[in-house]
Amino acid sequence: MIKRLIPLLLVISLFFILLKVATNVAPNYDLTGVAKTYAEQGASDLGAMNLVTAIVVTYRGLDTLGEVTVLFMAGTGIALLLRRKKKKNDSGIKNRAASEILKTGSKLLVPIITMFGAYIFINGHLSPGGGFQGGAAIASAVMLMFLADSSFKINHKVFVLIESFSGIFYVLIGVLGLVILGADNFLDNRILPLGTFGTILSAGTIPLIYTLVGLKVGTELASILDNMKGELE
Amino acid sequence: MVNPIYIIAILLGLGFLLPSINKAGIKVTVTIFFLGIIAVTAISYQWLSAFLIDGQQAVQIFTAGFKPPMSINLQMGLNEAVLITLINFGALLGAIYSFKYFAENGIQALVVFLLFILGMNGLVLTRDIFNIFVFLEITSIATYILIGMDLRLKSLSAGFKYMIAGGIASVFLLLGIILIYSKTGTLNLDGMIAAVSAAGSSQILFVGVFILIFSVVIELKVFPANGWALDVYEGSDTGISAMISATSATALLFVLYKVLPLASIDLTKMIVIIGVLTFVVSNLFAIMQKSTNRLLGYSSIGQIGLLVFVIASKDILGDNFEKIFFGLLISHFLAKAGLFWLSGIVKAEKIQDWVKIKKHPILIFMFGTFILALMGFPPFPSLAAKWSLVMILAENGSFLWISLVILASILEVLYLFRWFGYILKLEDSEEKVEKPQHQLHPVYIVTLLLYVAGFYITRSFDAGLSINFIPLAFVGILFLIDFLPVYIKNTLVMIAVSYYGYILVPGLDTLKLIFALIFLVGGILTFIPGYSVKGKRIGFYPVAAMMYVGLIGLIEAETFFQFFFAWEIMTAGSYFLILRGKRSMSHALSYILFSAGGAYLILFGFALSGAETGSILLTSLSEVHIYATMVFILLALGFMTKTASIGLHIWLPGAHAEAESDVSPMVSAVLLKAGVFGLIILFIAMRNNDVSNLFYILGWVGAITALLGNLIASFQEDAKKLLAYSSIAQLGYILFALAIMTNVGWLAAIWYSITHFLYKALLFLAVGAIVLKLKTHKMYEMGGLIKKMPMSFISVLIGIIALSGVPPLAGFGGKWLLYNAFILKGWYFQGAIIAFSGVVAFLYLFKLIYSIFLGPIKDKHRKMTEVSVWYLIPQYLIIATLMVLSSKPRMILEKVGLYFKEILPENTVVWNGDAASTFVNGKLFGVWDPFYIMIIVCVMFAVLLGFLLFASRKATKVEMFNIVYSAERPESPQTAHFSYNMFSHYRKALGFLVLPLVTNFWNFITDLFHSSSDFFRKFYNGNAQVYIMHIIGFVVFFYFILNGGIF
Amino acid sequence: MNITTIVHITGFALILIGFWGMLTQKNMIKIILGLAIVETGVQLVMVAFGFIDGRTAPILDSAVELSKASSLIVDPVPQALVLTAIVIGVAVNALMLTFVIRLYQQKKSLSINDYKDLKW
Amino acid sequence: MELQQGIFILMGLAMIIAAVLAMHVKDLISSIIAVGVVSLFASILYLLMQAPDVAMTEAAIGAGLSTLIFLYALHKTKDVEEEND
Repeated sequence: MIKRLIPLLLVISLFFILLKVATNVAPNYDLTGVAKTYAEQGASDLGAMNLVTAIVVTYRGLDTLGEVTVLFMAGTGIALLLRRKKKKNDSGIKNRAASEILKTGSKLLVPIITMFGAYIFINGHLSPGGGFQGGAAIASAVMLMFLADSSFKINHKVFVLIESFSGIFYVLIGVLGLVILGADNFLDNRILPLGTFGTILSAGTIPLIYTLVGLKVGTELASILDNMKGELE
Repeated sequence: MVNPIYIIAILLGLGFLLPSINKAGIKVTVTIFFLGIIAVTAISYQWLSAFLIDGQQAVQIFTAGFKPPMSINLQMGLNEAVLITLINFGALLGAIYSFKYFAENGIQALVVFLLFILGMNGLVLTRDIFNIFVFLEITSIATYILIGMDLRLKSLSAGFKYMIAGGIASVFLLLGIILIYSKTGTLNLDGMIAAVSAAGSSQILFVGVFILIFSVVIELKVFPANGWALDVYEGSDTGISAMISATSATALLFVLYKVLPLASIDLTKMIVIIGVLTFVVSNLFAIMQKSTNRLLGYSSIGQIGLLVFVIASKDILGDNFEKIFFGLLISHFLAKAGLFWLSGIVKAEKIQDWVKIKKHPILIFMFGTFILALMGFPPFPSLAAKWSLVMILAENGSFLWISLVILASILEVLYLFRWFGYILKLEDSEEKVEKPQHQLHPVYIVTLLLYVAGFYITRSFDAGLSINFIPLAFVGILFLIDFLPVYIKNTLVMIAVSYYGYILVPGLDTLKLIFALIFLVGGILTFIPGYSVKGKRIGFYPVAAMMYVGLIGLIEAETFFQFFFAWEIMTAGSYFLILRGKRSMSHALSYILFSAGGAYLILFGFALSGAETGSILLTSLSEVHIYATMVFILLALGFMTKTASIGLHIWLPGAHAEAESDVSPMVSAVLLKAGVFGLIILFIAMRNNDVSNLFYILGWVGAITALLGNLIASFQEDAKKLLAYSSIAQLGYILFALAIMTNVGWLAAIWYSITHFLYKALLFLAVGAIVLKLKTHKMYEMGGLIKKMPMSFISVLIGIIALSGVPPLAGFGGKWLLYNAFILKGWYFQGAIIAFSGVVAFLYLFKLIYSIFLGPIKDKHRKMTEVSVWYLIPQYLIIATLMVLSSKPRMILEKVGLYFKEILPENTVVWNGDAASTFVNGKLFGVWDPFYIMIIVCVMFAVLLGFLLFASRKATKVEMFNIVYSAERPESPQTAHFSYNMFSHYRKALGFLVLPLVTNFWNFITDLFHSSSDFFRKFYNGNAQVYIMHIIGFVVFFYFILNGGIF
Repeated sequence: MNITTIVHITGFALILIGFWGMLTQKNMIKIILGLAIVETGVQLVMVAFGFIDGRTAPILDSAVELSKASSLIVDPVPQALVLTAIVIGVAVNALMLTFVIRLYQQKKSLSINDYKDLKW
Repeated sequence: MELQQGIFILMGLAMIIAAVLAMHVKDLISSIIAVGVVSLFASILYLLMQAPDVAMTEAAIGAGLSTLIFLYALHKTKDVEEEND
């Protein structure tokens, strides 16, 4: 019982801390601070309809670059920690073959989901969603392939190349801002024309970056899944 | 200037690139990897030099073309430049060191390491709170992977614990960020700080700031929420531990520095407490630690605790903050990285196993450098930093913090020097140390950097009155030429000491001249026996020279800082010197503990004085009034640890007795005078303060020291211990004489200082040489050596005559002056004790000469010959000096008397020819004419000796076998020796006085620390879940304290 | 009760439940699950801080008049932050799980009590 | 307005119950699913709180991928035993 008592005490103490927050929060009625600036200027500054995207990709682009890095590094780390035996034949004999329906269904679905993912990240500046959500959709397409065909293997070389180059291009686009616009313009989306507000080819580099992010996140998540699924060394 | 954004771009770009160019071959990838790190190091260095040399102003770098708060901004100022240069260069060295570890784990390891560097650079540069979160995650995740990637159970479980702790810290951080954002509407740190301080009291902000700061504090691995961190240090590959301890801790400390302005005063105070607590507790727990890497972990956490304390005290430290912070940080950074790397090279799991580097002087040298740098010995940056820290804390009256910092520092000294002792003194191990070059190079570089940084940072603290670094450079050269044979180095050292004396002496006043001569002449005399040593005597000359450099530095010092600097150099040098003895491990440790303790007391005393008068000159001690008593007690205690007054003496006998034969005179005849010198400076400065009661007490302490020292000396069976206790007693006389505070008293003290130097050097040289020859310290294993070693006999004879204070030799003059002094002062009781202890001294002096030289000779010593001529030369030089001084003391004493006349006009000595006289109220009180005494005594001696020889011409020799045991063999052979337990009957009468009360007291203290360390560290029970409890408990506990209750 | 508070309470409850799980469950996977719940709770709280009742998502489509945007939309900043936090959280959890997998491989146990080799 | 609050409270309660279940059921698979459910509800709450971007992310990554990764990990810590005997 004593073993439960300390955790209980700690959780109760935490409860009081959080209670203090809960009882003191007044609901917002207006935008303040930087949010207000974003709401007022975001559209004209960056030409993105989706303000969250504008913030994520441009205003706080450095964060997103970091976020991509985190995911990339987690993928690298997982691959490193779960490195597999090279010799063992991963024929997947043990696994049951998936049902015919699933196979056919996935063959149909995979391209659609992939397309959907691509749609999400290309339209990131116009509608909800973006690189991460689109990437996740692509990864789920890959996941479906795993389910449908247990012997399915992702082509690591291609994946690594996509991952690498989307990342490098992302950094390069950022650096282009420095080169073209000046020292304070890392990741500035305005190195491309902002275009017509509300169209696909608008908001400068945002669609481009989100496409790169989408590809990168998609391949990374897929690799993580693949590594988690694979056999251990 | 290259935009710092490129640091991020280069590291990230290369990180993304490396996996895809796997095909190009390992060489290409590795080249790119290193080029990348070199490039970012170069960029950061370019900024650093711009700030330092070209006076560049701090710049803000915005991203995305918008100004904050809309976008994230980076800041590049001097602090940032220093830190990222340090981090990137450290990471470069770390990459070289860990290269093999990375290579085993493939290209991904290189990628992760690049991103690890990226994370740390980002943490330092960014000025956006959420960006800090992102970079923190990058750094942490990279660290997790680097820890776990070798797949050992240890590293995996350590990594897992780290991840849990990191996970909790990051949810707290997020919560904190959003709470503050909700009230301030910005994520930009500067905007946030401005808004928070403008916002007034808000419950949400209160909780938000608290949680935010505590999440950073948890990441900094403070006590008690740091069990996981210790496991990480222990379980990880050493290369990675080095990076965690050095580079990422640096980045995290700077994060704390950046977010701390958000905190309220109370919260800041709390961080101060947590920092100090961490420093103390980690060092306490470390003293029972045997596992190398865990010990280093404790030490790291302790150091980080100290740095947290410094950061949180920023407002108090004011302008000196940067110097203190960087001084401590750079020392910790370089030394800890070096130690972890060394640990990886040595591959010794337990600290005792480090003995295998015994045969590798370079490794020992580097190890010594690192631990000295950690503890804040000169010439390393930490010394100046700690110094300044204590000075400023004293100004603010934060005495509790000073005491705790000092306590923790002493604990640090305990375990680090004990470790060092193990290396040099434990049984040799058969194991060999492989020395992989690529791993050693980084260690060489950090060693070198420590000295360079030490030079510049110390210089920056001591601007104007610059410390004389030339002698120290000479010590450095001695280390470099240590491969030369002894006679070259010996000659070189003697020339150097003489030359230095030649430069130094002309500018000195009488007092300094006397001590300079003791130190310099003592140096030359005690180096002469060195010629008798064959081979290289690795390590001897640099450390001996170091001690003398310190001693001379004391003479040269004009400010507190210079004095303390020299004092610490002397302490370190003498410690290494003492440690060279065969069985000196524990004695050297207790020596350094007392010395370090004493040094910290001196530091504390100086700090108090500086706090009151605002001056750092040694002479300003005279202006202290409010703190006078405290300052006096602290300084006197500090100096008395060196003079080994009773209660603080237990280090001395072992240290002096177990030292090498020619080291004993160095430490006994010469080194102890440093304490006397300090006391004199203190007494001169504070004579007019209201501390006369304290002088009275010190007089008693001196008298009792004299009595007990002599008594214990009489009961010794070990010849060198006997001399060592005798030194304690003699220093008791000096303390007593000084405390009298009259002109004649001080004459006595100076005279004792000079003559004790001479005869104790003489005796230690003579006895040391015999001990070396006979290979035993025990007097009952000697005897009858008069015929084998007549020259030594004469030395010892003269030595004991001089020491005993019988006419005509110098000791008599000392007694005459001393007796005059205490009688004139009216200290009859103490005087009686002094007089009585003079009588006691005869006991051991008699025993010394009798049991070594007289009586039957031991069978195995029949073929013994005279000791090495290199020991005899200094002895006879000393004898000659003694003779001259004994007959013509006026040469010195008159000048000394005049010099002190201004300071202490009371009871002066008047000289008339060679004769000295004292007066009371104009009436003649006592007269001493050494020259006539000398002549008379010599004549008497010649007559008596002639008569004795004549009378005993028919005496038979007593042989070993003249003693018959009637076929019985004595159980312990020593009982059969005539001088064994010679004074047992006196022991019955006075034995109660020599009960080891003091020893027991100090043993009790030691045990107390050890057992509490062992008991409380069980708190870290290795269970990750318990660590979670610690973390949450830590947060809620401090929250409720800050909040003043639950609601 | 307004919606912000409701979501806050939900979030805080999740945080407490998650911590409770982390403190009491011995299974390492469950501890990670606990952490995931805490993270979800924190993310909920974050988004709720940006929520303004009666306003629309921060997407400036035809439904939102550009000039009055600041009075029509909810705060986009917490949403952007949470977006990042979610991805990072999942990345960390995945990495933690790989540690657990590797630990399990060595000791054949998922109990956190079995990994106490390093201590004191 | 009452209705909206009711929905929020209901969702919140459901999440709390799912979370408690996740921590208290013995079976790890159910536990993982329960956490997935918490995430799923969270994503609905996000949607209701006018945060469609977050909602999508939470649904795809928090609820979907994350759950799957947990399941894979669980799978690994079960059948390794059989493989490496």
